[in-house]
Amino acid sequence: MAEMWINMGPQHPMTHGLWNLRVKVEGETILDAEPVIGYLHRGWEKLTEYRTYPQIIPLSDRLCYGSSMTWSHLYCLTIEDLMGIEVPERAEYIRVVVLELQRIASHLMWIAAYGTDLGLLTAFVYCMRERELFLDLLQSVTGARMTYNYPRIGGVRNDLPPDFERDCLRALDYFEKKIDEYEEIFDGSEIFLMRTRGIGILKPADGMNLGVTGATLRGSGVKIDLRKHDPYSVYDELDWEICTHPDCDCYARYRVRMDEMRMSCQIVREALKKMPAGPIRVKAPRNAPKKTAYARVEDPRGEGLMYVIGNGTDKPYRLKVRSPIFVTVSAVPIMLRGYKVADVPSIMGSVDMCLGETDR
Amino acid sequence: MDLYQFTEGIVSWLVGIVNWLLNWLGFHGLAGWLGSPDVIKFLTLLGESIVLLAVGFIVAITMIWQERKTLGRLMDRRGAMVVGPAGYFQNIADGLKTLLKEYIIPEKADKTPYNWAPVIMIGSSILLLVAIPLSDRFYMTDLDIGLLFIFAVFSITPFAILLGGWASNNKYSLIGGMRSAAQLISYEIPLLLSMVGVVLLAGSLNVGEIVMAQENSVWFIIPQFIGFIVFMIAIVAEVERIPFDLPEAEAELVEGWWTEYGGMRFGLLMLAEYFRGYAGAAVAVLLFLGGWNGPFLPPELWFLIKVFIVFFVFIWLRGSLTRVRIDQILNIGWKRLLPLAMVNIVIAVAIKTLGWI
Amino acid sequence: MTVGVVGARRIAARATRKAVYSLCEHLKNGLSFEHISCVTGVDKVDHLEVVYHVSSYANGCMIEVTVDVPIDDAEVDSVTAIWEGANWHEREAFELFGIRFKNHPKLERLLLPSDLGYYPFRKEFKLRGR
Amino acid sequence: MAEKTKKGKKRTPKLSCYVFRPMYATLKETVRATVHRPDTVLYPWEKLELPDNYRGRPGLVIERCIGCGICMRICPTGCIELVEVEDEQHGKMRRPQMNIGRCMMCGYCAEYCPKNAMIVTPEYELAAYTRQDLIYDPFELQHEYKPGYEVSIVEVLPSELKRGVGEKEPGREGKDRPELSDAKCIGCARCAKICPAFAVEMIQVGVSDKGKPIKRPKFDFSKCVGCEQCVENCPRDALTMKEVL
Repeated sequence: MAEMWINMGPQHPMTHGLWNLRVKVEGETILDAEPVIGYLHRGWEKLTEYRTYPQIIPLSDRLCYGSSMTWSHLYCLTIEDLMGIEVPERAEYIRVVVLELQRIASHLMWIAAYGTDLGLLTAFVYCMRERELFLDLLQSVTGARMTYNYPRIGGVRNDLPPDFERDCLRALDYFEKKIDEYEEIFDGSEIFLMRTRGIGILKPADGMNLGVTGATLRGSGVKIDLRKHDPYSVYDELDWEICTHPDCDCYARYRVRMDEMRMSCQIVREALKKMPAGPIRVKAPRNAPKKTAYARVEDPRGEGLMYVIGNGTDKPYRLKVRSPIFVTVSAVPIMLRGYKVADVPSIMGSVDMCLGETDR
Repeated sequence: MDLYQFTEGIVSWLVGIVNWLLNWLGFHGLAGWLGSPDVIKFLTLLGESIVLLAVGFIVAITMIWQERKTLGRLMDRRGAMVVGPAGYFQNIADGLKTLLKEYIIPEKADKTPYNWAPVIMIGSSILLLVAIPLSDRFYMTDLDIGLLFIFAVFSITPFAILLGGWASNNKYSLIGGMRSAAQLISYEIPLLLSMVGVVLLAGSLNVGEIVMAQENSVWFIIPQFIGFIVFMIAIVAEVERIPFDLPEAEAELVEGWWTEYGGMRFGLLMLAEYFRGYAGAAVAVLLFLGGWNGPFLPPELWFLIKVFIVFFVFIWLRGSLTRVRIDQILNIGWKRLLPLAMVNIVIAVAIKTLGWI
Repeated sequence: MTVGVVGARRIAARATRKAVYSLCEHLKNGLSFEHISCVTGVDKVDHLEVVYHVSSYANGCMIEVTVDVPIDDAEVDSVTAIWEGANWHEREAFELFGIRFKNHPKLERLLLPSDLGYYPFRKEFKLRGR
Repeated sequence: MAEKTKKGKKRTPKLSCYVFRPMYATLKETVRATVHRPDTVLYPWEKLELPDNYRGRPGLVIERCIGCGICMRICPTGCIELVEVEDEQHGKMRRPQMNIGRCMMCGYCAEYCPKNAMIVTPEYELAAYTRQDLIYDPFELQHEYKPGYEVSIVEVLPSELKRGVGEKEPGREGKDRPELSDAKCIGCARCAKICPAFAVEMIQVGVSDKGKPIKRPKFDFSKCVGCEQCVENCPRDALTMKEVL
């Protein structure tokens, strides 16, 4: 067959959102690829320039529906840096708990979508079922299922509900058994291994040069996790490890996310145990000083960074979001070249696309 | 009394009534023509095929329903449950919906092959039903080369798929069609070879005689276990179900070669898919699982029960496995299944030579 | 060029337009800041700014390099040759602020339609409704 | 298990038992789902149990509302508007009207409401036939109150945190307050008229040259809710908000 360009997207089952992957194929082999994004561009950064600081928190939830907590937390972290607010310790611990629950939920959604990409709808339903556990937990804390609007500049919205610790531990115990079941379905299946092993190789040097972060980079064997390397919140007081895998392929990324879910369970347990009493929220000033600030966190998808310029009013002068997937998706041509068209879902699925944060 | 005699009885009775009417009205010539053995035979065959089509249709509908419900339970959900008892009529509702859909032909499609591909597809699938007996009395034809006929008809499908994929003028369809051709052709061979063992043991290509041979000895799944495994894998690939549903791999090729088909054409293709699923499961039952043999229940029922059990295995596979890539599928076909099928033939020859069966 | 430490693992620097490429080269090769996090365009009404956030994997430090760019000659050297990851960030800054990056491999609009005639994130472009 | 397989090697498909492990796992689940009931929540007939603090559409307890407009100011989407309404009990009053079609259920109105008049309700089925139906006037917006529906800000001041104060009851002692710059004030009493909480009182502080009384507003901070309406309506910008930190 001659060379041809195939448009995979903007409406395509592989895309998980609205974007377009132009793939140049010869027969079934991919020669080149070119991601086209921007279908979901809302001008988020411009919108924030017209809103007061607290009003932006629910907006930043909408950056990514899969892990909205991390984004609103990142925003609050940035503004706290800008305003010089010290957050009470209990609030930090509560944040760690909800962030890790959110990370589990986000990874579960990723595995669910990955299963569908590879044609296994059962895994989708199983993972979504267990995600419901964590959504229920987060709902009992925050009052919403997806866009939580929970972190506040200077703390969190409300305290944990009375039975939260018991429910949370119970859910974690149940969930850890379920992870074994997923491993049975995925790792136990020779066909899954065939589809993911040796596919979508991203060499560590390439990954670092391209600015790829998060589980995709850790799947290349690079031991980078901002929770350890640039600790925010109370992550440096907790005992946990960075999960990496040396294989550089889709399977390694899958493995890293699986291990990260286990690690998140461990972090939540420890944070619940160590949680101190005390206030949960500090009053934030209305106006920000004239300076710049930024903060970065380890989003489930990679490194999230927000850069804010305050100008003395109650609205930010400029707020910039560094979205992890925005950079990762610019690196996919390297991962795709030389593989088959059928590998596109398994490679693109393994980087965990989220278009809300990519296009902003 | 077999199906032919049964239908003939009904047809003669109906013709008798009509003839009486015609005679009474004075059309004696027409009545005589209607009463002639050739016309009666033609009408009987027509009636027989309607019965078979109805059976096939009901089985296919039930299979869709079974798939919905079983897949639902596999996924810890409920499946269709609103329309009709346990959602049985959901398929009918879906069929009606597809009938009411707009009839779109893509502007740049090659119209004639685009229109004919579903016809060939559904036609060949229905043709499959002709050669599949439900029991020794419920059959349409008793071909001496029944098995060969079934697989010959099975292999019409890649042609239809390739035609449809090409005519849709869509890159996904084209790739889907190409994949389908490669896959089906490479799976035809292990499929036929795995069948050879059974044919050797039974000493016939006649489906009825193969079942008879199993009734007299053991079900061929026992001496031909390797053959059975090869056959099951190959037949799953042949009827294009997950893990081998590459021609319509939905994650990468949207719907593969069906992408441009909508409305009732899509419905017909879907139905053809299940007709083929039925045929595949039926052949597995006939060759390896003793056909319609079984105690107590009538043989037709036994046959259908076995078919549904085999189809459950298909659904189960679909619910627990991911899709295989095209080069891997060819690898499995040529490098694994083909040698295994050869080994199976050797076993069959050995068993036959030693006279164990 | 000024450099200052602003906090734990936080460095801020201000560079001129001409020096930024060699500075970035030194950051990557000399000081092993191998990860570019972000390239931000800022509209300060009378001039534009480009802000680079570069971090080091070895020690978790992050340096913020600010470069002033005049608004009528908005051009700055591209750092894509140093860090491949800056590619899309620079394209984004180009399309939203009109900052041209010299020697960029493919300086085209990324998020918005390619025939858009203005730079929407500049302050002169006001949102309706608010 | 999987870790033991050699990496980097091109995998050839195995016809080993490897496909049977996921099949066994799903079969277990099937049996479980068939014996017990499946996990589905049959939505129109069954509904999820929602916690009390679930953020559905905002509701209004109209007796508590004082019409201060804080909800209007904090709303990120600008879907709240103060409108004049009338009823027999209270006469004319200004109360929030809400465009539910625009609401994003962030719960800010309930959180920032100083009187807990705005509450979050577990009502989430809000479909309507026209957009006009989605605009809820204050009476439509009313919702039955249940403890747990209200959200309040539980915060400490940064100065208190430094001193080491423990948890604080929900309350608004740390709220921002208006401050008067005496020189600009002309004593027009507009702030006293507009104040929804009746926290401003005009007090005579002296007599002018022409013998007229000079009046200045006096704020009762126990009543003040910090709604800024006096600041906004001051004709001479004599009032500013002072942040309490």
